[in-house]
Amino acid sequence: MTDTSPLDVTAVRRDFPLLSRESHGRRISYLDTAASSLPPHAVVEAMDHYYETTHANVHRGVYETAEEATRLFESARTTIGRFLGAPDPAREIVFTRNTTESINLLARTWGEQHLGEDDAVVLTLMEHHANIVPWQMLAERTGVELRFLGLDDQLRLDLSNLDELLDGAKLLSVTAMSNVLGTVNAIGPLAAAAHAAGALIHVDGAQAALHLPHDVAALDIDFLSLSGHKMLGPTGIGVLWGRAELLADLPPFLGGGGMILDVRTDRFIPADAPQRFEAGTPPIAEAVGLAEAVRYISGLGVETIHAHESMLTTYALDRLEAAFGDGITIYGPPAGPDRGGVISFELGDVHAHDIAQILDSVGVCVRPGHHCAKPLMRHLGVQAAARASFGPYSGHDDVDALVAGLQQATTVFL
Amino acid sequence: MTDTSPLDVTAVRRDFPLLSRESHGRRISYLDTAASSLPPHAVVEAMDHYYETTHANVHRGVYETAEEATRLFESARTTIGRFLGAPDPAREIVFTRNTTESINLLARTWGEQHLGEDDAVVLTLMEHHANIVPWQMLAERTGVELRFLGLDDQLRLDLSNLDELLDGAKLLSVTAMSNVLGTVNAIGPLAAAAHAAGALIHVDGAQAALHLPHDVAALDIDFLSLSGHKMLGPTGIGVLWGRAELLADLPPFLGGGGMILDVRTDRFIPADAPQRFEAGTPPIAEAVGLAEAVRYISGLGVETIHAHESMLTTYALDRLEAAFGDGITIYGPPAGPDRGGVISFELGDVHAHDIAQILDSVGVCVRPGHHCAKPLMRHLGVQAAARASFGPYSGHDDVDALVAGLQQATTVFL
Amino acid sequence: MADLEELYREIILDHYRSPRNRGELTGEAALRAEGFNPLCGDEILVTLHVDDGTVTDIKISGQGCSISQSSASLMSAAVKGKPVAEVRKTIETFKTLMTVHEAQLEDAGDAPEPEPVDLRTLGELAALQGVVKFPMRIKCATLGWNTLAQALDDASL
Amino acid sequence: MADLEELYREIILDHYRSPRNRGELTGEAALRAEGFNPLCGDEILVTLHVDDGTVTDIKISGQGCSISQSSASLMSAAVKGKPVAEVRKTIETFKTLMTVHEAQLEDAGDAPEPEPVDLRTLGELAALQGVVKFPMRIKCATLGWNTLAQALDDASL
Ligand SMILES: Cc1ncc(COP(=O)(O)O)c(C=O)c1O
Ligand SMILES: Cc1ncc(COP(=O)(O)O)c(C=O)c1O
Repeated sequence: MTDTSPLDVTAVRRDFPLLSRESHGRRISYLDTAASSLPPHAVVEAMDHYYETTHANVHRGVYETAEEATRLFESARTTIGRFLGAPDPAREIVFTRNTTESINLLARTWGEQHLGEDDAVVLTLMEHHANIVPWQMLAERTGVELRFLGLDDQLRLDLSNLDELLDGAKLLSVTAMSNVLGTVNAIGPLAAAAHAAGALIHVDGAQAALHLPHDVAALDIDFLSLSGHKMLGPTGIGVLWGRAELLADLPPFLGGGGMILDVRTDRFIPADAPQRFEAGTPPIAEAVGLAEAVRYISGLGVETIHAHESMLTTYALDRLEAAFGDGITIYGPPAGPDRGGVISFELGDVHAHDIAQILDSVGVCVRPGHHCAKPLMRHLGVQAAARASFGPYSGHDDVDALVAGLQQATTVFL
Repeated sequence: MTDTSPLDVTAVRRDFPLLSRESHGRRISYLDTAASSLPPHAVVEAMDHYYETTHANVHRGVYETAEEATRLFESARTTIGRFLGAPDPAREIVFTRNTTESINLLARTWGEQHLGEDDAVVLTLMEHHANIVPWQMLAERTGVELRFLGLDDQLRLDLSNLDELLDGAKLLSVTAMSNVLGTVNAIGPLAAAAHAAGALIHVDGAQAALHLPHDVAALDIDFLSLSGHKMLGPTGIGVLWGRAELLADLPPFLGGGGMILDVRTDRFIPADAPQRFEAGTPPIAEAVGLAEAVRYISGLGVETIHAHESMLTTYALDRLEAAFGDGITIYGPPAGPDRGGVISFELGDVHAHDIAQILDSVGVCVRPGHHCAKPLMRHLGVQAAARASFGPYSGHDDVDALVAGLQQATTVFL
Repeated sequence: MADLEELYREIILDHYRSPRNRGELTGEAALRAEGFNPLCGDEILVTLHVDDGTVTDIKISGQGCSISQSSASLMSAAVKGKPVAEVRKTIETFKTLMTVHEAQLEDAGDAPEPEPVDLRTLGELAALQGVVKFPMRIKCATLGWNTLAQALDDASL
Repeated sequence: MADLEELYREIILDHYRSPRNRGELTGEAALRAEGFNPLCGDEILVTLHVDDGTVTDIKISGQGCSISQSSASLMSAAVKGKPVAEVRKTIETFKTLMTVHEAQLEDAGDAPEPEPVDLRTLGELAALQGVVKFPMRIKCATLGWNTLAQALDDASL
């Protein structure tokens, strides 16, 4: 019944202190990785070590700890860039607060520079609000048209009118993986289509970063956004990767120290990328933590994590189907390589909020709601869904606890 | 010689692990608090505890850890708000990345809404780039005029033409303490003058937060910006405080999850303040750490820290004067209650960079350069100055090490 | 699990399964307000008739969890036929019951405690007191109430 | 302290105290470029005359630390009177010496090592090799060189 996984989940779990806590007297089943992943001890320790032996503001100090802090911060850029397959990390990795800020940065700089009334941006119906609202705000300012790629009945992107939508568009901005459906989008072909139409492509990698191999060069994409806290890293840090020649041409985003070459009372001269986009003291400890997270992920192997989660997803879909049959509605494509470890569902008349509450009482952590994807929810005709999502520390026992908890929920609401 | 301090520095130092490391075989003398303060162990531990027992994304989960995380995050808002004397922390404290982002937020929202070609913003010649460049960027977009309050010959604000500059201005944006001169500005009277002229006042509190008592209500100010890493807290977090009724009227800053009430493909409805300004997953662990930093500061007492640093500043000014006489030029007002613990200087022909390098070799950490205040540096006619700055963990021995190191620098460059 | 049973009392499940006063009053005379819980997506529409200072009819529509739905249903039953002044008081009483604990959510705990609520004045509504042990659900429970207050405010009642 | 003595060699201090080729060449024929180190505020102005493919004169002005000033002074002495092609080569050699270590600053260390530089080809410039132990100072040492390269680039030389 429990297929052998390529990951030794018991060993992996030992690296995640939070998993040894109890909740309501039960072992915790953390099934909310799509909202935020847990950090392994090594990540927390790397930040502690930084704070307690090295902390200093970067870039301007010549004393020993300031030099070390700068080296750690800049080598985090390299480590993360390499992880993403970036050709030139030192010039291409911009540190932000989160994916949301990365996309706002892109919309405010590249968007304001290139997109006017006669232009269009293509999004999809499965985007997170982070990849919708910044473009709507841009549209309010510049009049750029927003177009939405639809979904087919297996809840994959409907590519039948892609070329039509791309006609006259300057950007395709699409998630690598849906945080509601688990749908994994084939980025390579989308990038090729965008480029063929003369558009650039931005990939929202927030949801995919921990689970799917990335190689920005091989995928031939132009921009990529990430959040540290969704890839075993700390809160307070995100990444915007952009091709060096594209970043080099962008105007500044926020103004302040660190992003300038010179300031006079009547003007300023901005610095080069990526510093141009990093105004003020950056998230230094967080960069150190994120680099450690990336090393941890690489240690397990992204492919291995993906294989593990695929297997778990198949197991979960089977068990839910077997236990609830027509009583459960699961939103997303069938199990398979383009199905990530995110399972959103409705269970009969039990509202998602109540499901989550009842699961909580048995130590199972799932998230109810619209998952910041209201246009998708409207498309699905659901107001709120419960969502279970996996990480490398998730196991068959978590799925079993989920199913048992749901059985209990149906009895409360019989 | 060593006046008795209200702080037991030896005991305080025990709380700061970094101070027990050596640098080049010497005890470290950390004199760069104005760039970034060190975090006490309690701050690091609070974040560790959060990550290892409680971490979850906030606001949307109903399971136990998500509830706890939300409570910790929101109670951090309250703790920080109370520390600042904010009447309504839950609605008035916006979490940002740093002071720089706070000021950009203000310029982008309040500034774009209220400031046009016929309006003016009053800054001062002692501002940090963080309080200049965002206004220059706004001026580029809206044509608002920027005016600069000058300095008198003791390097305090020259208030003789304040009313003239405020005439027709809508905002006075001023630092509570100069990060170069140590000048402490009397905010109360500035706020009164701004309000009398029909302008609002924003205070850049980055430099003052750790050292000077704040009470936004008593000072009667409108907006205040802070950075966590300059007040014994973590990197990656800052605060914008604004009066509730002012924040309530502002348009959104960045778009994404968490800052909306509803999103459709063709429009979105923003949430209320402060959530409206917090797009995406916020710096959760950092908020927890910053709340702990604020508790630590309150434990020592801001007044006590200020008294300690004042005493140390007087001692340092005396010793530097005695050791180098005319050979040293110190930029800033004489010792006194409006002189904070920041000492910038030039030492004969020895360039600031060389001074810092030589001090490093004896474990003394100072910062050379323009300190992100180029308009001020031009006014002073200096290209780079060395800066020593104090925190609650700084002691007479640090000043002694500084003076000894400087003596050595003069022999190298004899 | 004991807390959970406190939350999902039979009377709450009953109002969830068979909501009272379900529907929408239309026409010029109807007061209306819409409420939203952005965190979970709950939506509610409260419509009511006020004649001679009395809530003569009230209808609830929208979607939401058992707590928001049953709380709105219980509310509709509690206020129908009551004078506006009394309705206002009930709203206040109910919100006080909830706010005590909402305040705890945002606070380290040194704020002054509000007056305790006499549960006997609440009738069936007292069934909702189990919610206070679940701070994240308080916004569910108060959604209908805030929306009703909004409708009255908009009509300056 | 041993490292520090390596950094502040006598020859460096000498060029700092008495910079060679100090000043500014004016007039149409002069090539010029300005350099900046945003981190510490160092500024440099390099002006030069190139006649018949040879750097016939060069002057340096600006402000900066002992390393940026002495490096520019040493550079001016090293390139004056030399053919542009040779100057280009010296610039490359010097930058390679520095970049080895600049790369270490940005890197975990698994990048390919550049070719080692034969110090004997550098003459007096070799005095600057102590800088490489101080990664934050490398940008000081290369400022003048990058600015000279910029001036040549701008003139397509
Ligand atoms: C007075 C003042 N304002 C603003 C800042 C900017 O702070 P941050 O880099 O944390 O945004 C600083 C820090 O150097 C400062 O001293
Ligand atoms: C696909 C996707 N994009 C963007 C985001 C936003 O991430 P953050 O809140 O870290 O900015 C999320 C997180 O929920 C997501 O799942």
